[in-house]
Amino acid sequence: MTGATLYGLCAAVLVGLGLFGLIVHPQPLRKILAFNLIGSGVFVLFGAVALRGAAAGFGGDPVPQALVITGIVVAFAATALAVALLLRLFR
Amino acid sequence: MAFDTGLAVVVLGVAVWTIAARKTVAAVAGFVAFGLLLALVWVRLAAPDVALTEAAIGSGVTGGLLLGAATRLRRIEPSAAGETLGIGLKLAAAVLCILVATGIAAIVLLLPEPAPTLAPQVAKNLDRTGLGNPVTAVLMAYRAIDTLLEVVVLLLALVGIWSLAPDRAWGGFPGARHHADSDGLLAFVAQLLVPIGILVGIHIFWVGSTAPGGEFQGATILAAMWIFAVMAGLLDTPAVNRRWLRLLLVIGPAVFLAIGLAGFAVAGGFLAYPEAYAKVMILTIEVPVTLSIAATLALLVAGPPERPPNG
Amino acid sequence: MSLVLDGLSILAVCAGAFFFLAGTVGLLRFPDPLSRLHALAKADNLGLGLVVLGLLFQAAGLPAALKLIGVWLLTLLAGATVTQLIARTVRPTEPQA
Amino acid sequence: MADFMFAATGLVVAMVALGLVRLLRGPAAADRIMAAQLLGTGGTAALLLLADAMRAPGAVDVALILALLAAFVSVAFVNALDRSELDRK
Repeated sequence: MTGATLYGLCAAVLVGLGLFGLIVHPQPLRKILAFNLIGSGVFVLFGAVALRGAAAGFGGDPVPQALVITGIVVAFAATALAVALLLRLFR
Repeated sequence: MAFDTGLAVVVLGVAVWTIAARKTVAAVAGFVAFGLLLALVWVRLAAPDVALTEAAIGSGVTGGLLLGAATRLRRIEPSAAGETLGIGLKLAAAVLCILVATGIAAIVLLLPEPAPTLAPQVAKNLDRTGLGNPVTAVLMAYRAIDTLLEVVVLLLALVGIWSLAPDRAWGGFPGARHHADSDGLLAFVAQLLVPIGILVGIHIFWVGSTAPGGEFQGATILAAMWIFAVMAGLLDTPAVNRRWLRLLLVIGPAVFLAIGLAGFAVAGGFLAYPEAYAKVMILTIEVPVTLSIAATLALLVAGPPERPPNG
Repeated sequence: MSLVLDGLSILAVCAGAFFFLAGTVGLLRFPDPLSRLHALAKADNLGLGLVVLGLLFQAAGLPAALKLIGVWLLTLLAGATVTQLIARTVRPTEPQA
Repeated sequence: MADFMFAATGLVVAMVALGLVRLLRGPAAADRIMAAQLLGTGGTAALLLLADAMRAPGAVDVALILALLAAFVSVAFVNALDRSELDRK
């Protein structure tokens, strides 16, 4: 098994775990955490795909890597908005 | 390989904790640890740029945001705890999640050989951007429209947060005022670390054209240092109706858009750069964009205005 | 020459790893928060310091070496001051007997 | 040499993972912050070792950021505690 496959499988488990937390947890903040876990799983999956695409002297395919950077920042913006909504809801 | 397996097991263990912990604060602490370990995973995946982003945003700033929220929500924790699912529903959810995970795992195992890749195209055109870091080249040249839209998304999220302000605090100061602590310890820590942090942020931004780094990572560090200074009581958050603040927030996207539109005239397409000036134009975009992203990220963490703008 | 340097690296990194081990054991086994803090400070300063020392023997050039030292100095500064902050949160709940 | 560095990285990560037990169990909030601090330092050391093992100098910058933001997170943690103390009063 290669490193890419290993981390790809790890990503699959992360998505499953996050989804479980999202469904089962009653507290909204825990749902936000779980949702971030799903996001991380998807990003790692992208990372594994990028690693498989290593070529031309690069350690990995830079296009999916750049997409992940965009994704992390947008996920943060969504998290911040969700937290603000949550704090407003329970004030 | 043994190292990777061990790392993956630790990452999954911390992820399980984040879901299973009873206390929310403990779960958030677990999530911060998870982000840190993920940074190691990204280094192993030959993606140091992503590792920087994950360490700065995924672990650092998100951790700060969620820790603050968890402490503020502690009071309502018991009231929300009564609505747990029955055991049957939990089992059904577990089965569903195992199915999803298995599906993704199957896809991972069945990925096509040889792996499709865009790396050779990036390598072939890298010289034309004048940049040495392929990831920055993708973000600023080949997929610049994604980056432009991303900056706009950040701004929209901020508008969304500001719109949650109560009427009396409309346009006012975000968050509570932090005062310097009595013995000045926290203020001292901040005075020591914030200038170093600003230097590190500028360094990470600057090396981004040739080495891992770039405007998002640099901006995140700058934002974190600003939040640091606010927490220590060295600064107050600015009222959100200040004109200079609004200008700072939109200058990045505005310059980005202007240069993008200028691309029609000088290079025959939206966000196209004339070859000889590609690097200069990319830097012209990056500097204001970094400032705008830093301000936006910091205000996203600060939250909606809570104190009225005058007094 | 490089064999000597490698040997020195291995020695220093092993010593550093030992301090991380000691720090972790202390964090897990010591009875009260203040002594746990004491164990932590050892891992912070010596563990990382020795690892950095070991890596210095392998550094590619002066800038790389200076950067490594910079990381260590930053951790020292941050560790020393943040430790004070942590100790302050312990004090009110656990008066010194 | 790379093999040795990998082994050392693995050892440090394992130590940090053990320290996590304290992060998760507490009991005092100070214990959690301490474990977070250990995690920051250990993570920094692991990244430096990994940078050498993989010949990836970029990872040194990741270590630098981690050292900085570990302090930031610890301060945010202490700060959140102080806030909740104030709420209680």
